[in-house]
Amino acid sequence: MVAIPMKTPETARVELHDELPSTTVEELAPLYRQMLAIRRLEEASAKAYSQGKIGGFLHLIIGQEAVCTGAIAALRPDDYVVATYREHGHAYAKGVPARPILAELYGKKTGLVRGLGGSMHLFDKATNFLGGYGIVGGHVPIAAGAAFASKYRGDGRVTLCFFGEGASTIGGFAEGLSLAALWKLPIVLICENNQYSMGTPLYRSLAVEDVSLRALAHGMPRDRFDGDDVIKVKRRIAEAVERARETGEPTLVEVITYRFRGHSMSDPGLYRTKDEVEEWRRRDPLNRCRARLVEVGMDEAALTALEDDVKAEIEDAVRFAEDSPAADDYLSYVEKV
Amino acid sequence: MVAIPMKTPETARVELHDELPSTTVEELAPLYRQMLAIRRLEEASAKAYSQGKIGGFLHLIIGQEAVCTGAIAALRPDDYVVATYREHGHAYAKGVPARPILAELYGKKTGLVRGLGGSMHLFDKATNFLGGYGIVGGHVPIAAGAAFASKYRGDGRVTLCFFGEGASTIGGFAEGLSLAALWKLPIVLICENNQYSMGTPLYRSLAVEDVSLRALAHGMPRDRFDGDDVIKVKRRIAEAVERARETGEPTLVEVITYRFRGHSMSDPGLYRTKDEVEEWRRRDPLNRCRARLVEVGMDEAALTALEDDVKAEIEDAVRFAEDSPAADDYLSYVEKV
Amino acid sequence: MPVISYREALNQAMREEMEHDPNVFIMGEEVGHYNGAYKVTQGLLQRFSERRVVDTPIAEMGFAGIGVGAAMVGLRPIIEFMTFNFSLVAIDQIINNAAKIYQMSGGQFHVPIVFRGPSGPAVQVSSQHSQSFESFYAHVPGLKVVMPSTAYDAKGLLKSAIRDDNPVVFMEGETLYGMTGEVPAEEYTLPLGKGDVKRAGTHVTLVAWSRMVHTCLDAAKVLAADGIEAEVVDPRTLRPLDTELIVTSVKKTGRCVIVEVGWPMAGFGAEVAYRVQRGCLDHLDAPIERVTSDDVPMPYAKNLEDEVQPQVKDVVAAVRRTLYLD
Amino acid sequence: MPVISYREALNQAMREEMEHDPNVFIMGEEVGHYNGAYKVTQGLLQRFSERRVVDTPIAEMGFAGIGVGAAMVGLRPIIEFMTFNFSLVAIDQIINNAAKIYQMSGGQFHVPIVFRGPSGPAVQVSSQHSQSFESFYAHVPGLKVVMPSTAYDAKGLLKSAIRDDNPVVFMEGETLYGMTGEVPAEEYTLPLGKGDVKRAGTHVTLVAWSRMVHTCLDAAKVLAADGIEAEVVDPRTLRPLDTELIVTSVKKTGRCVIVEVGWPMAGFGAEVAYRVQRGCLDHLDAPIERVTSDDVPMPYAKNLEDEVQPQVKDVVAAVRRTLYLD
Ligand SMILES: Cc1ncc(C[n+]2csc(CCOP(=O)(O)OP(=O)(O)O)c2C)c(N)n1
Ligand SMILES: Cc1ncc(C[n+]2csc(CCOP(=O)(O)OP(=O)(O)O)c2C)c(N)n1
Ligand SMILES: [Mg+2]
Ligand SMILES: [Mg+2]
Repeated sequence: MVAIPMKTPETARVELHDELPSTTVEELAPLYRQMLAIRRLEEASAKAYSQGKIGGFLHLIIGQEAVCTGAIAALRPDDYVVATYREHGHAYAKGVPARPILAELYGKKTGLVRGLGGSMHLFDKATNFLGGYGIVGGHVPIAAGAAFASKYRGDGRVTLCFFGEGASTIGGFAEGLSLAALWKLPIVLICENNQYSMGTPLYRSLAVEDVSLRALAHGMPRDRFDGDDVIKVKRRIAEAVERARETGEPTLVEVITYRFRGHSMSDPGLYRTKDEVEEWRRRDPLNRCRARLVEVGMDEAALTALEDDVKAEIEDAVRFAEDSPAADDYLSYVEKV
Repeated sequence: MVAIPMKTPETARVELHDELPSTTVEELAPLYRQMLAIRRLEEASAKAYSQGKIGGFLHLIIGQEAVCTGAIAALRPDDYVVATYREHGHAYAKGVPARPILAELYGKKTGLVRGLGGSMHLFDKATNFLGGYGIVGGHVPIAAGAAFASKYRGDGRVTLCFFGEGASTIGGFAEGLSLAALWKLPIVLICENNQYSMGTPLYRSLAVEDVSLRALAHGMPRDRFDGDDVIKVKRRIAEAVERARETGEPTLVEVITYRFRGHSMSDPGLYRTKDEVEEWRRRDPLNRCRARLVEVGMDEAALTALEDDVKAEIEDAVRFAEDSPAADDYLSYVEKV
Repeated sequence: MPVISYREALNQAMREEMEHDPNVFIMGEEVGHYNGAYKVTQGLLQRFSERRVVDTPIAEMGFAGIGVGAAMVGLRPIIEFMTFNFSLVAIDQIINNAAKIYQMSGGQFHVPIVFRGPSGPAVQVSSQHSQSFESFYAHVPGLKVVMPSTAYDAKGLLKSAIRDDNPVVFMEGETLYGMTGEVPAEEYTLPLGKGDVKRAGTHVTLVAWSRMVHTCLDAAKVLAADGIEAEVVDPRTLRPLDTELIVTSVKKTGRCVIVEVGWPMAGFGAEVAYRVQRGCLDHLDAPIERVTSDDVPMPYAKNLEDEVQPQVKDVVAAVRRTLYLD
Repeated sequence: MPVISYREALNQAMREEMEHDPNVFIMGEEVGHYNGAYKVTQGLLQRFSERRVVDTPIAEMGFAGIGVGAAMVGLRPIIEFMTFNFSLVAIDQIINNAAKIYQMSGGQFHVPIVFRGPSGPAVQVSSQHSQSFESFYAHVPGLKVVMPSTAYDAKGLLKSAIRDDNPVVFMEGETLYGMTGEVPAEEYTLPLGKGDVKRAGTHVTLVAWSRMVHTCLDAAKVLAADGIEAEVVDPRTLRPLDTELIVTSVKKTGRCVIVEVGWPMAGFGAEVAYRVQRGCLDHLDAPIERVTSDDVPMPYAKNLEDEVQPQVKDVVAAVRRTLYLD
């Protein structure tokens, strides 16, 4: 009989531990500022939504800020980011200012995509933010495509692709993952496992509640950790980013997190107990980050100054959005045929 | 910190070994007869194709007969089988006579599906053969659906779903697998790994050349073995079928095999060396089966009688197909709107 | 007669059919524990249990295909797409399997399945979530396509769709769920393939389905103020299409305006126009007009979104053009 | 002028564009080592290496999406579908991403991509492999749809498609690959959106694209024997459609027959018919006729397959009906 050769997948490091990486004020303060700005930006959006100034679907990431902030902090400016419809934070962390984000949500001419995309479809060429997408899983191949282009050109860029754990059951994700592994594309696939896909907890979606296991069949490195500490996220994603940059190898990373709000503004979130939500609120990554900052030596005055600065930035963005003229052009940006 | 519960997938038994299960003439002779009939049926089709009597795509399974024959031998008549476009053997093994199969290939009125489906789309309600499908991977959810119905009704049936290793990269397969695992559907997913998807060897399709690893992320039992010996196939599939019947648990099984011919009649198969093909021809499952039959005590006279019988059966089927009237109705079987 | 919402009418249809026939079940995202993203399946999980109201992961291709397989062996699945925008990832199952198996199998296997869910633009959900794919599904032999505009039609047609032995694509109006109407307390069904005159008139025929029926009825009121009586014909089922009803109306009025919320090019309205000119070219006193959305992906901003879609004023203007009034 | 096959013309177009522009690459199943399932990419792997001629696993959704992502950041992918039948599993990428990103991003990201491959029925490949989805793609704003009928058109249009900054769906005739025609040795391109009169005539306008152009030319010969001179108009690009060319012809002839190999209902021909009646209702001396395949999934048996599809005799009969000759 002919022997059939078998490869076995590398065993991946998967540990969930409490030990936090060390950091400094210099490293942490800007990340805290970003997380806080994202939080305030989304709170301002929520308010505007209840006032009827923002329409459609509005998916907030409140509670998950450490994931996009920490992950994107591991990137160079020329690296690419691809995200879902829950992407205000990702755009902001990639460098998009609050003004055009909020103006977009208001459907204004000054919006990031001129009022054409709204909350779900932020795009910014200047910061290499390749967009927010509304079809679950459909953006994973697109992200793999950006990484393919980097490999094609040898430009040394890395692509981060964010998606929810709910996306792990759809074909688009499976195909994107499989092709990234086969062709060794410089991409990090980041599952933001906020434990719910709309009203569905993961155990009703996947036979085994560990999305990172999907990497096994592809011999792909994987990682899995909780996403409460922004520095931890940054460090762990940085490992994957470096691997992608140096060796071209992709990584599947699962970050456990939690959204404090409903799926979108129209979801009351009745499928979760108050206790559960409360418990996670006690772990609020923003509070932890602030406490950490104090620990590593930032004084209250500096913190207050930073917080005031954020407040002013978001208030300014709100004013900008309110005062901007309505979007007035939907024909210039689609090719006429 | 809240501990995040992790399940680890069951470790699956994966061994490739030479030791053959014992058998008897009573068990093996009918399986040899089936394999031989499938071989002769396909040879007759190939001949008719070269004579222009059969058109379109004709995908032969010659060399792989032990897989469908052995696997389907593990079933009860009321169990379901779902297959691809390379499915003449599966239909025959499930009990469909040679006459309507061949008449279908000829596009005759007496064909299994009245000349409407051809080689790729055999269906037979009487034997619970749920069809041959042409879109790679698209039939995997359909098979899961038949299994879903069995679970819904509690009818104790099991569904076998056959597909090629080339299908393991497409979304339809990933979704079907994932849902079967989640809902514990009584199905056995059988990957006939004939090592090529058209002209593409598996190493150019999958990062890790072991399709059965896909089961890991789903905590699904898996198996993987070579498919030369029909009794071995029967035993190993029987294990999975029993598990499905008793516990409702699905299994992913990969059977290593080889097609002697090109992908279809129009493929010269230039992507394989003569040596490679020759080596596999030496392992011809049909010859092995015959040798095994002699070993367990069938005498030459009985074998010759059996072989003559098969010859007569296929000759009769060819005559039937040739003599049958052309298909003449394409309107009665599609709903008019 | 009780007045209920379109949503409730659909809910009643499913509930009644599930009571009648133990083979009917519902499958889709959030249909059970969440009671439906648009609450159309409200209460059905409690009534029928997880066995018959099946919450799925996000895997449209997978669960649409599971529906097809289950239907082949005798169940009668109702597959809910959270919206028909997401049916694109499952369209291969609908077109290559559901629609073809009856014929491919030489008439051996029926596929009694309903694919249903909201369709068409909602409000400010932008381009990936505001699409009308009826012309895709109506193109495909082996499918039926139903698009009810009222609660009464919705209930009667959904019950017929569930009882049909072949696949039905049942597209609900995402913005009609809250609309109310009279629905008999007694059981009834409506035949697939039969249209309905929603308003009688003599000067022009308006053909529209789903939400656009209401836009046309509003336009008819505006026109009536100027003495123009529009007849509003709602085919209700696009495939098969009740061509006779439409042609009869146009023969009477001599003018035809077709109103649809989808894109203009190769929209279903083109097929209606073709059939009208085939059926009564000599009766046409003006070219057939179509009012459609603009030929763009849907923008997000509310003002632009309104500009893109057919409004009452657009219908009125089109009618006046066919009457050579402006 | 050299006479080459439609296949070779396509091959030349890709080869030349790949020589011109290092950002152009080809991706698809069996396009490289196998030289293409239909040999359209013959020799390109040897010429351009695995970096630019990329064999894929069976994962249309995945590699179509990879093409879109690569195009967003400046590459110019040519994505080959082995046949357009398999584009259904990738259609979400084409419609929800490729077609929309330019607009969704407020004009920031172009998606210069070509999706190409054979389309339409081949011979006896049965219902899942014999489909014509041009009306689907032509429906969608943000896409262009090209369907050349000759080697000359194929080369010139494919080169333009590759150079276009927005997504183009380029549907080749599965049964035209072997057909030969004159193709200049010098480089040329043809503009997208411009049709071509393939035969001049005065009594009736035949509108057809892809293989049906040849069926119409054959029918025109038969008709000419009876003194009927048919003008054969080939739009070549369905979206944007050269309406003016078609309408001008019908204004001259007063009669119009549209011939397509796809299914009748909501086929692209309905859109053509709508535009013709809008553009020249007063010039029409007879209702517009359409000749299409029958409204069924394609049967396998050769005799039935022929019966289902438009034949020369069907076109002749339709023309004679518009001339009130029978
Ligand atoms: C293909 C598809 N199916 C369904 C939906 C509707 N939908 C939008 S978001 C969502 C849940 C996604 O959950 P997850 O991936 O966990 O991301 P999260 O919202 O938690 O960030 C669903 C079902 C969709 N947008 N696309
Ligand atoms: C979605 C889809 N893409 C492409 C094809 C064309 N195609 C038909 S068979 C085949 C190869 C399949 O290989 P495998 O799954 O290994 O099965 P095998 O033919 O070896 O039995 C391909 C690419 C198809 N039928 N469907
Ligand atoms: Mg989630
Ligand atoms: Mg294979």
